[in-house]
Amino acid sequence: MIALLIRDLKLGTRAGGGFGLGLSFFLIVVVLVPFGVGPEMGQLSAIAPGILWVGALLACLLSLDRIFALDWEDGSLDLLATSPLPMEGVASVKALAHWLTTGLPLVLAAPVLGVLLNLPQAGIWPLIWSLGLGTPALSVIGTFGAALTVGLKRGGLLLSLLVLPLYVPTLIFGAEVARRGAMGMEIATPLLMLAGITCGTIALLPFASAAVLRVNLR
Amino acid sequence: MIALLIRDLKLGTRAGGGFGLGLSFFLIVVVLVPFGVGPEMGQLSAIAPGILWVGALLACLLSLDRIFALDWEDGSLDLLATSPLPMEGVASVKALAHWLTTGLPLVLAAPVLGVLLNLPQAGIWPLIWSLGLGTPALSVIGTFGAALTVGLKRGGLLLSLLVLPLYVPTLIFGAEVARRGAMGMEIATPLLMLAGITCGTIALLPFASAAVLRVNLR
Amino acid sequence: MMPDLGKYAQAVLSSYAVSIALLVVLVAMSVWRARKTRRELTDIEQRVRRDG
Amino acid sequence: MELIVRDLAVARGGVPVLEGVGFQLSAGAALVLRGPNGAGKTTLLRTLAGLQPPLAGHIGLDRDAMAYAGHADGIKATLSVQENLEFWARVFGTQGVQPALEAFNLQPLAARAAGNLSAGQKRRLGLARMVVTGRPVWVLDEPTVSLDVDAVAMFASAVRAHLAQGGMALLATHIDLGLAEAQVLDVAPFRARPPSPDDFDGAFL
Amino acid sequence: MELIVRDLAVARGGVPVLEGVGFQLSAGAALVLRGPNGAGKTTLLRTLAGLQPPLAGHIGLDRDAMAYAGHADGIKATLSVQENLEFWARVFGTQGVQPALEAFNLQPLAARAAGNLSAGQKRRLGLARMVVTGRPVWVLDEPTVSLDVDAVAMFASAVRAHLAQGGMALLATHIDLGLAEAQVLDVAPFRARPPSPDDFDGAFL
Amino acid sequence: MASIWEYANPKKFIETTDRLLPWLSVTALLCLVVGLVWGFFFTPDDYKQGSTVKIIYLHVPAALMAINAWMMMLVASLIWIVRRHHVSALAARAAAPVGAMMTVIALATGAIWGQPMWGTWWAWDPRLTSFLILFLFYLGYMALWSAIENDDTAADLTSVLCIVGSVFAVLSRYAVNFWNQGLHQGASLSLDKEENVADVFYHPLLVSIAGFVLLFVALVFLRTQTEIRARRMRALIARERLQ
Ligand code: HEM
Ligand SMILES: Nc1ncnc2c1ncn2[C@@H]1O[C@H](COP(=O)(O)OP(=O)(O)OP(=O)(O)O)[C@@H](O)[C@H]1O
Ligand SMILES: Nc1ncnc2c1ncn2[C@@H]1O[C@H](COP(=O)(O)OP(=O)(O)OP(=O)(O)O)[C@@H](O)[C@H]1O
Ligand SMILES: [Mg+2]
Ligand SMILES: [Mg+2]
Repeated sequence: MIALLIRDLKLGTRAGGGFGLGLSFFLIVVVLVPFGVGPEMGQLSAIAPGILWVGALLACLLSLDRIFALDWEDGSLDLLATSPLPMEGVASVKALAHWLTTGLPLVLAAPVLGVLLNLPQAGIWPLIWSLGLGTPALSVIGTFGAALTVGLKRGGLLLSLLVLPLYVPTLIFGAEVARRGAMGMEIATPLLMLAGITCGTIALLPFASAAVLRVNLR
Repeated sequence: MIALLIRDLKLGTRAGGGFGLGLSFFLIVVVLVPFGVGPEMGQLSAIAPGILWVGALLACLLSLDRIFALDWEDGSLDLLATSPLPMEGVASVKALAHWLTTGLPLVLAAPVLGVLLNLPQAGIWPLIWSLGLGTPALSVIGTFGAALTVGLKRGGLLLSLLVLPLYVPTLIFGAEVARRGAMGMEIATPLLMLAGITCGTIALLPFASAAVLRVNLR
Repeated sequence: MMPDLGKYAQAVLSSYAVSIALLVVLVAMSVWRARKTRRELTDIEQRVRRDG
Repeated sequence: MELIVRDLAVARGGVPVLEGVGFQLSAGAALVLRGPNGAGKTTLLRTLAGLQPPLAGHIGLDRDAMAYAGHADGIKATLSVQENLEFWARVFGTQGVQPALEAFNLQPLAARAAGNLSAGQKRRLGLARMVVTGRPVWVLDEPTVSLDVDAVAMFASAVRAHLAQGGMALLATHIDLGLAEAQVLDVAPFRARPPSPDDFDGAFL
Repeated sequence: MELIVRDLAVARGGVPVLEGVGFQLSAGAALVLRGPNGAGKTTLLRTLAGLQPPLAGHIGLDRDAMAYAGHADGIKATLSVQENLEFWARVFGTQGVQPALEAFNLQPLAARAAGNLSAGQKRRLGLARMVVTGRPVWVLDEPTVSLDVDAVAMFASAVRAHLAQGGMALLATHIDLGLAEAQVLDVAPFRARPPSPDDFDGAFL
Repeated sequence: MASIWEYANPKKFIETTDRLLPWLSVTALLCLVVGLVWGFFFTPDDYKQGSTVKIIYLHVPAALMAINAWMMMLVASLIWIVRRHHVSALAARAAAPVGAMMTVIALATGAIWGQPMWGTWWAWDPRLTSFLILFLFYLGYMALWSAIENDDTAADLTSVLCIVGSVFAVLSRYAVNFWNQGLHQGASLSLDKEENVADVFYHPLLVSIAGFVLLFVALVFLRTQTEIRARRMRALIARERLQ
């Protein structure tokens, strides 16, 4: 399992591995939004937490199809399925690797990009907390979606369509934490809900992902 | 050329052709934003034109890699290159087909989705105008990006990164038209600029796309 | 005969029109596809029986 | 009409693969390219078909006279066999796909979606496309891959019919096609010599 | 240890491909599967390796005893040869990739990025993985594709060494491997008969 | 009485539903016409909502069926996963477009109703929002079915998606509730007589709901037949290839 994690991280960070692409996409979305909605600082600062969350979510989303597709194409997935690793373990490790290469950088970059959108000072820590707690759920749910569409040609857009509705609860609670934080309100309740969702998905979804992967390998 | 257009439209609308996926993605982005920024109608209505434009742009963006990738994978692109069709023609037709299967539906769906974001009544026609004029430019620019990255494995995210900066001028003027329209202001100037960009890209970019395609086929 | 719908006539009528149109489309599509597949299946079954 | 190739050098991925290739082919004749894996047959054919520029040398015929068929067939899975062929007929401005269907015994499959064909049937569809192009010079890269014996014979007779009408054919293949009349060119002797490492220019070698 | 397969039926894409397959393989023996293209060799091997469930029948050995190598090698282009092998060694919980490197003469290439290998070298790397798994039953699908003569001999001796240690090997191949001692099973006779079209149930046939 | 699973045999299913379908469609049509005509022509205006109350005869049945269709798909998916009866997987597939269309009708009539009542076409009310999410689930479900070639694989994957999606749909419902307290009516069809709408509105509504239910059942039967035939067609074509 650790071997798989290390390999995935190595592959992610070597040339063409896609590390940083999610981050750049995040950056670009955050930069595009002011072009779209206009440059007034007051308005931007009001929507900043929401936009940051939506941007992070989209960046996450677009890197999902790499989770299994490359291993599927070169046959590694078949070999992993016949290896001693349980499929559930493979799915979990893949999700973890995805989070480490995509989610974690997003969490770290978010405060910096928050400045671009004039995010209030008070909102920075809640933003980091909410993203830090929420992005693991995004990775795990996304791994499930990637497992569903592995083997489909150009499944990318379909993957987005399948995964996005699943992202809704995470997004709502996460953005709520960030928004309340930015307004200086109390954030314990949504944060707790967010933590609950993350724990629940981490505990249960890998089983669904593994089942789906097995079906897809047949 | 017409044969190619008809074939691409047929392929796009048959099963698995991806027609409608761009539309669904647009829908999803528009739905996600309120979850992020909160449900107050006043605020939503203020950012509605911008969000609609960014959403349309992202939906366009994500369907770009289908433009050439499928033809590349099954060898059709090689065969088209050795056919009597000029490469410039192929690039233009591909862009047109992309617009018809992605851009046009977005234009038609935008007013409906505007309702979700509480877009002011006055803003509907300017929105349609700006998208109708702007999305062809998005398709043509995107075709250029797709031509650049054809043949790269999982070039999707890279493609997004390359194309997004190129989309910025279109986005600025397009969103400006929609925003001014929603506020009941005069829209002639940005609309003219938008039209200029569209005409310019349509007239010139297919040559660049064709050149890049030829290089990629070598 | 037509009931007086008052100032909301447009809303009521359009919602009836939209819904009934959508239902008709759904039913028509279903029936059309049912007919089509039934026909195609008969063709193929005949061909398969003939060719063994 | 005649295809004269003189002193052709071709490169793949920036590395010269073949050099000094020359041959001459007149109307009604076929040329079979042979050579081990990786020798450069595909590269040579792609260059002749105009998909990539030659490093050096001269190809004495317009690329508009050539029709190319590579490793991949360019078949659209969701279109039917007939629709696939008709598309290419329209692109090449010819009429009627019946002869092509007949030449490769595809009529029984004409209405089938091309994605549901077996590998060999797909290949036959890919070859039928050549008939539809109406071009005089066929450039074929391993045309008989995944064909069974009958289909190879079908292919050979299609090529013969094409030659009889004054066409030409260039084929790269590893197997025996039963085209006894064809000339054979082994590309192995034309393998490019690695340039001297002192020659620090152009390709930085 | 013994591999007993009885009355196995396998399907691909929902269509039964082979049925009634049975054989018996004891420690130290090898079985070569033969049959025309599309006969179902790949499907049979995938079923044995546990990648897909059989339609019917019995496989008398745990899938944990098997190591599978398919058409694709699962090689990561950006990792070096050594890193690729070490990864699989850790996954299978074995130590030391040196014997595997030696068996396929890969030491000179150990530090090379796997993406820069030629097709034959890649295949050798894929086969070296089998040595690394340490599993008793090798299930190999066309292992010698794109190998040259020397490499085929290398492969045959690796298989022999494995058998000598009490292992087993199941291979599907079209060529002669020089493994004279291996049993041969032609899968063509086991081809599944198409079910009667009147049987309107289960898979709708 | 034979086991209910007998109807999981495709041939038996087609025979049975062929016998039922004419009756079903006629009663469905009858109920719909009676319910809607009664509702449209012979009910008084509400003192608060005026004539817009007539929209309820479309809006509520459609909303109910939108949810129930998903429920039915969930049950069918579970049956497929546990007992692997092909017909149930195909029935789930057949129900999805019907459910999606019901969702669209509920959304459309709701939006049209909202314009005079709330002064806006759309508000991010929890009930409305969760309906929109339900619609997205329908879209994804149908897209996944049509993207996969192998029928059994598609059935397995969509079933898992349906189950996981149901869990997340419920989660979303709570999240949305937390996120925004809404404008929308509470449940008025509850068994508690006090809370119910007045009888004048109630009776035609029941007839209309019955019409929608019957229509749904009839459509699902018909479409399941179609899916069975299409499936058999693909099997026969595959069989031809086998020879
Ligand atoms: C797009 C907007 C709307 C959507 C998606 C929507 C959705 C729903 C749903 C899901 C139900 C629940 C059915 C049930 O569980 O019984 C419902 C019931 C109902 N809706 Fe709406 N609705 C919308 C707008 C409106 C508007 C604008 C009104 C009127 C002002 C309205 C009035 C009602 C009433 C009276 C019921 C019946 C309540 C009940 O019996 O439970 N709806 N709607
Ligand atoms: N995409 C590529 N990038 C770089 N080098 C390549 C590429 N494709 C092939 N080569 C190299 O170019 C050389 C010539 O390849 P080519 O495909 O022309 O050989 P071939 O004679 O057609 O072989 P085969 O009989 O296997 O088809 C080979 O040595 C190969 O390693
Ligand atoms: N993905 C697939 N979906 C549906 N049918 C398939 C699929 N792959 C293969 N088949 C069919 O299943 C049958 C068995 O294929 P299989 O790959 O097992 O053959 P094989 O004996 O390995 O052939 P080869 O010698 O070409 O490798 C073939 O008739 C083929 O048409
Ligand atoms: Mg070649
Ligand atoms: Mg095989």
